[in-house]
Amino acid sequence: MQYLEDGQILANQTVGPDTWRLEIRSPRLAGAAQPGQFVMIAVGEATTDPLLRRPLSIHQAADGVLTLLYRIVGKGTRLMSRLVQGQEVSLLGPLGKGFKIHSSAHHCLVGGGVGVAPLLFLASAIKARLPGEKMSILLGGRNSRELLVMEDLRERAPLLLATDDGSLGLHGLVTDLLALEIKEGPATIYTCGPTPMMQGVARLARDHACSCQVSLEAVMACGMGACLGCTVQRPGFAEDEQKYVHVCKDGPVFAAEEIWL
Amino acid sequence: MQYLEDGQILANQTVGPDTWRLEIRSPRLAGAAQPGQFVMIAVGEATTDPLLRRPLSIHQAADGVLTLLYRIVGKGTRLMSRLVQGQEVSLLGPLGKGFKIHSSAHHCLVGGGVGVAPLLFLASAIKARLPGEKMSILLGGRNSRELLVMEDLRERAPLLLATDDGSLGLHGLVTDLLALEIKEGPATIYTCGPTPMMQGVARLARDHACSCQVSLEAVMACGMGACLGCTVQRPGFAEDEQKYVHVCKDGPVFAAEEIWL
Amino acid sequence: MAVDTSVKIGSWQLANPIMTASGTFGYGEEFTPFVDLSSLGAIVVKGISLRPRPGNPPPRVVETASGMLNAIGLQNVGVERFIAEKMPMIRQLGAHVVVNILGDSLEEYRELAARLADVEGIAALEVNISCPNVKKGGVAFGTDPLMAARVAGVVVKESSRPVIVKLSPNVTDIVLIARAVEEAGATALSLINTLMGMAIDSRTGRPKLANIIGGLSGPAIKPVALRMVYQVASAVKIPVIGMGGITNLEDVIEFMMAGATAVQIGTANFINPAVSGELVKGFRDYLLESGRTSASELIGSVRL
Amino acid sequence: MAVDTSVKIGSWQLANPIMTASGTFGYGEEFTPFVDLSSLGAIVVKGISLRPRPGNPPPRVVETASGMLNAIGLQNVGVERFIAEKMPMIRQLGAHVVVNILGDSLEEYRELAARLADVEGIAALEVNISCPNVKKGGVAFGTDPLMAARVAGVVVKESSRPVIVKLSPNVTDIVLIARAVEEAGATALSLINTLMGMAIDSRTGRPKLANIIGGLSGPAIKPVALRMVYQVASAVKIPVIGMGGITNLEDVIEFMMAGATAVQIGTANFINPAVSGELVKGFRDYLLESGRTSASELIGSVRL
Ligand SMILES: Cc1cc2nc3c(=O)[nH]c(=O)nc-3n(C[C@H](O)[C@H](O)[C@H](O)COP(=O)(O)OP(=O)(O)OC[C@H]3O[C@@H](n4cnc5c(N)ncnc54)[C@H](O)[C@@H]3O)c2cc1C
Ligand SMILES: Cc1cc2nc3c(=O)[nH]c(=O)nc-3n(C[C@H](O)[C@H](O)[C@H](O)COP(=O)(O)OP(=O)(O)OC[C@H]3O[C@@H](n4cnc5c(N)ncnc54)[C@H](O)[C@@H]3O)c2cc1C
Ligand SMILES: Cc1cc2nc3c(=O)[nH]c(=O)nc-3n(C[C@H](O)[C@H](O)[C@H](O)COP(=O)(O)O)c2cc1C
Ligand SMILES: Cc1cc2nc3c(=O)[nH]c(=O)nc-3n(C[C@H](O)[C@H](O)[C@H](O)COP(=O)(O)O)c2cc1C
Ligand code: FES
Ligand code: FES
Repeated sequence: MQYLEDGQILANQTVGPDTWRLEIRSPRLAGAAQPGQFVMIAVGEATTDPLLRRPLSIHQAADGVLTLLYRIVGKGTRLMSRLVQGQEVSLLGPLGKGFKIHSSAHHCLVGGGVGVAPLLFLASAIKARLPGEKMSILLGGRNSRELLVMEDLRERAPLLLATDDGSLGLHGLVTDLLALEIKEGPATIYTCGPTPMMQGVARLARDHACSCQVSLEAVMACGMGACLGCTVQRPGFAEDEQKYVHVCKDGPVFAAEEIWL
Repeated sequence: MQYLEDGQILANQTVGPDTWRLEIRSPRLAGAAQPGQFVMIAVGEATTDPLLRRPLSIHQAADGVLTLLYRIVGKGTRLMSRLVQGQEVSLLGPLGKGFKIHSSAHHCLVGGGVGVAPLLFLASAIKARLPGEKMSILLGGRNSRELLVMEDLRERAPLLLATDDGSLGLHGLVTDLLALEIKEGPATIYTCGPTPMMQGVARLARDHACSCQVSLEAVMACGMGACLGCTVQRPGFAEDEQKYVHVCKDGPVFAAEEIWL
Repeated sequence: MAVDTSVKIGSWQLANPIMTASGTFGYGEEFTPFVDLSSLGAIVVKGISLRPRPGNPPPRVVETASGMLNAIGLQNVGVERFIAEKMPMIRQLGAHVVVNILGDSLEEYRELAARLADVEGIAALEVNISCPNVKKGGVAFGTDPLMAARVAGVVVKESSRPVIVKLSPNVTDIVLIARAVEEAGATALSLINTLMGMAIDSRTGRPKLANIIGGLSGPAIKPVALRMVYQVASAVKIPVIGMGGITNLEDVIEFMMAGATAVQIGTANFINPAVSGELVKGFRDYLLESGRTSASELIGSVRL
Repeated sequence: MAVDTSVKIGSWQLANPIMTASGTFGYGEEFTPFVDLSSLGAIVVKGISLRPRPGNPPPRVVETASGMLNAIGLQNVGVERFIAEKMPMIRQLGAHVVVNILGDSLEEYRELAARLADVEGIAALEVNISCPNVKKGGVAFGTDPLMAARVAGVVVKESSRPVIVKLSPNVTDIVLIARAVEEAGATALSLINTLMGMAIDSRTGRPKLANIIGGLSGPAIKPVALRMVYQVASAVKIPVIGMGGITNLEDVIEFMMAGATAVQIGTANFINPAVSGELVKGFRDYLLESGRTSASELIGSVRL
């Protein structure tokens, strides 16, 4: 079930370079949310510019409170950063298909940049639903400042870090970390971040016969399957009927092999 | 000289039904302002809706502080009412031709509704420049709640009030008050308010051979004579060349006889 | 006090003038959590072609000032799957459905009309002769009075139902096209479709749409749409269905005052998926408060 | 590092591609507190006709979503008073001035061009064949390739200066008009003029403009303008001057990438009277930062 809910803002703070965390009391929406799903948030009130809602992953949903983690990249996210406690904001969601959570010898969550957003909610769910199962969270970024919400994540599972400049953790790519992890044995992989990173992760997964779920992005108008705007091309799938998927409805989480052959 | 100045908001409070007073630190603009002039204020930031600046009379200008008195009638003024202390707002002004102030046996300032806005600044100027000269301020409105900023005005000159429902002052029209005043002797009249009221005032002035200045409104795009949008028709002036005046440049203050024959 | 919100499009009586616009409401089902579809005057489904179409490569949509550009490329499941998979669900939801059709030849329009002729539960056809997103088809028909009339003609001939012809705004004289289509026997006209537009990313130097050119919709185009509805409604005798940037009740009233018998809500569904249902209620309340007894009093009531 | 911000329109070299649009910058003087007019590529003055025009009754302007409608009605002082009263001031301010002319007959265009031919200090003429505000004149010329070409022809014949023909966007195929005007000998094309639009006050039931229909400008129309500039620039050999909703540096870059040799700033002057001067500086800085050595590298550089 989806809801159109006016949430009440509890907090809106910066947690990293141009990155903010927004906490919203939104009981119905938070109650229905699953890890990997997203919301469409209305930015700017009483104006038609910006016009469209903005899609944001659900960073955490608990006790009627929805948390979003967003990076300021343009007009809408900049306006969001001006929201203050007590204000109301219209939310549409929860939307899309989230992560599939099954028992596994090792759950590997791989995040890059602000792509960690959905991983906190996912880690919380795995820990709650499959207590005792092995879980690792692998984070990558250009430098240490780009590694976000590490404390929150560490509470759920051990953290493994990699930075391009070596300022924190492994001096290299998060895929290097992953390679080491899955050498030790089979793992179920969940990833969200820049496309090149996710493609690297998917390749590793395929080579080691690990199941891998990826969380995609596309520019969206409606977020609910009505506009057919949020297409992603499936390379290799020549056939017209299968050429495209729609991120908002078929995803945003896909099995890697559905997208990249 | 006109300025484009980012003013700093000192206060923004409601002072009547849907009516607000906005105080802005804007030294250059406040320093140059004359009674009857107006500013174009930018409403809404980082958005193109609303697009245009909004014209507002200068309610008071002193010590580098500009005061505006505005009524919420639509999108832009609603956004203005959300401005808070410390925020910056872009101002363009001072614009237009204000009131001409000459020595007179009796200065009669006649205001209706939010039309009192420019009269406070005018009363202050008359009091300062022509100390000791007789001045009266006549206010009209539908009811007592529509009579605005009376305390501020009373500090400058005696107040005479009229309400349609008799809830305060004379049970009648402000023009009835004016008729009584000018029966006692010649007066210089300055008026701002609803057009029908100003036309009534102008008629009285003409009949008693009193000079009368009126402050007009028109929908404006630029406020500085560039768009030719703010036309007012001069009834009776058939001749093409004289058919229209432009409120932002020729006015907003006009000699009554320039507009209504 | 009783108030009559209904309007008539030919023989077809709508409970109210609020419809949803093609391509902005899917096939209806996505909106069931937010709107009682049966309460709407009608829903217009995404454009249907004879064969399925995959549509354009991404990116397909981009926001602009108070509007959006789309280059979906008329992706749709094709008429057969529409009839088999979508119509049953639509019937079951009790929606009054208008099927929007498009083709790239007179023949395709004829076949579509014929194929849909005896499908149960369709209230009317809307003929898209104006979609600006696909280079062939669409635009060519909608910008030439003769071709527009011929398309209207073949569909009218094959169809037992009201035929609404949807006009393109990307023309010099929309009244010319409207008159030609009226002569050809159309039951009603709907306008406007999107304005052709483009966006470039100044940082990358690339068009923001893979298709380079797309269709502009939303509040930005409302003044153009209202002008065209006014011009066309003043020039033809058949009903006009107005659309283009409608987001609230004031907009609905303005379009009806300009001469629209009904309106379609498009892009606004993306911003507030409940808006169409809210407008049905808001419209009824407005008629009551404004002391009107029927929706028809509003149509073309602009005071010049 | 040296960077060349200049662009050429025929034989005329502009110091930079930033111009102001006709009717949005008065005759320049109003903006002297905010802009050094001589620093601009050029200013285009309010449209001038043979005889003075009073313009339309009020209201003449109304705001719309991210745009505005205007029905000024081409109010202007007439060519004689323009030459006598305005030109001296413009010369004295050192502005590079383009005189925008309009008429309601070929003869009037010819007379205007002839009258202005030997007036000192005019850089170029811009021929408005597209103003949508006045029922006769303007629109008719701009929407018909033959008439457009004839107007261009007579002005080119009478004028020793570069002749810029300003196109109307209210046409089915703007490329057709552009090609016809190019053939007629125009030095350059400028586009777009305003889109015809309308607004109604739902409370009073009256049009918001006394003229009922007006011209839509501002960010709302930018996607349509950019599309037309792209289409025209790809189809003609003469320079194209782009405008329509330009408010910031990104917009300027997008129009030049789409193929514009220069741009005009219109409605944005109302929002920020200093914007044109700011863009001149911003443009130079942008070229430097983006490692370009000349403005010409930007023209038509969109990557498809
Ligand atoms: C399912 C989904 C989940 C997302 N989750 C998050 C999240 O948890 N945190 C977060 O910070 N961001 C997330 N995004 C991206 C986010 O939606 C965009 O960053 C945001 O919409 C930009 O809005 P804006 O107005 O600030 O930028 P705009 O002014 O709209 O655009 C600025 C730049 O951002 C790009 N952009 C715009 N929309 C998108 C988009 N949908 N996806 C990618 N780039 C875009 C534009 O191309 C442009 O380059 C998600 C996107 C999707 C589709
Ligand atoms: C020279 C001048 C001085 C003014 N001084 C004041 C003042 O001191 N205090 C004050 O409260 N108002 C004043 N006004 C009116 C004020 O400018 C408008 O109320 C305001 O622009 C409305 O903006 P909005 O976005 O809230 O309303 P909009 O959404 O723009 O419009 C809402 C309603 O207000 C009407 N409106 C819009 N603009 C104007 C306008 N310029 N004049 C009259 N009605 C308009 C519209 O027609 C519409 O009916 C002045 C106007 C002028 C021209
Ligand atoms: C994403 C999208 C898809 C559309 N698809 C179609 C379509 O398939 N057929 C059609 O006739 N119109 C289509 N349209 C046009 C709309 O039906 C409508 O005419 C236009 O958007 C103007 O209305 P609006 O401003 O309210 O959106 C589409 C519009 C959008 C935004
Ligand atoms: C108030 C106003 C007056 C205008 N007057 C003229 C004019 O006299 N001649 C002309 O060719 N264009 C005129 N225009 C059109 C502009 O020059 C420009 O083509 C159009 O506004 C689009 O640019 P913009 O969106 O940047 O404003 C006018 C526009 C406005 C807003
Ligand atoms: S965003 Fe509209 S269909 Fe996915
Ligand atoms: S508002 Fe532009 S000329 Fe007066």
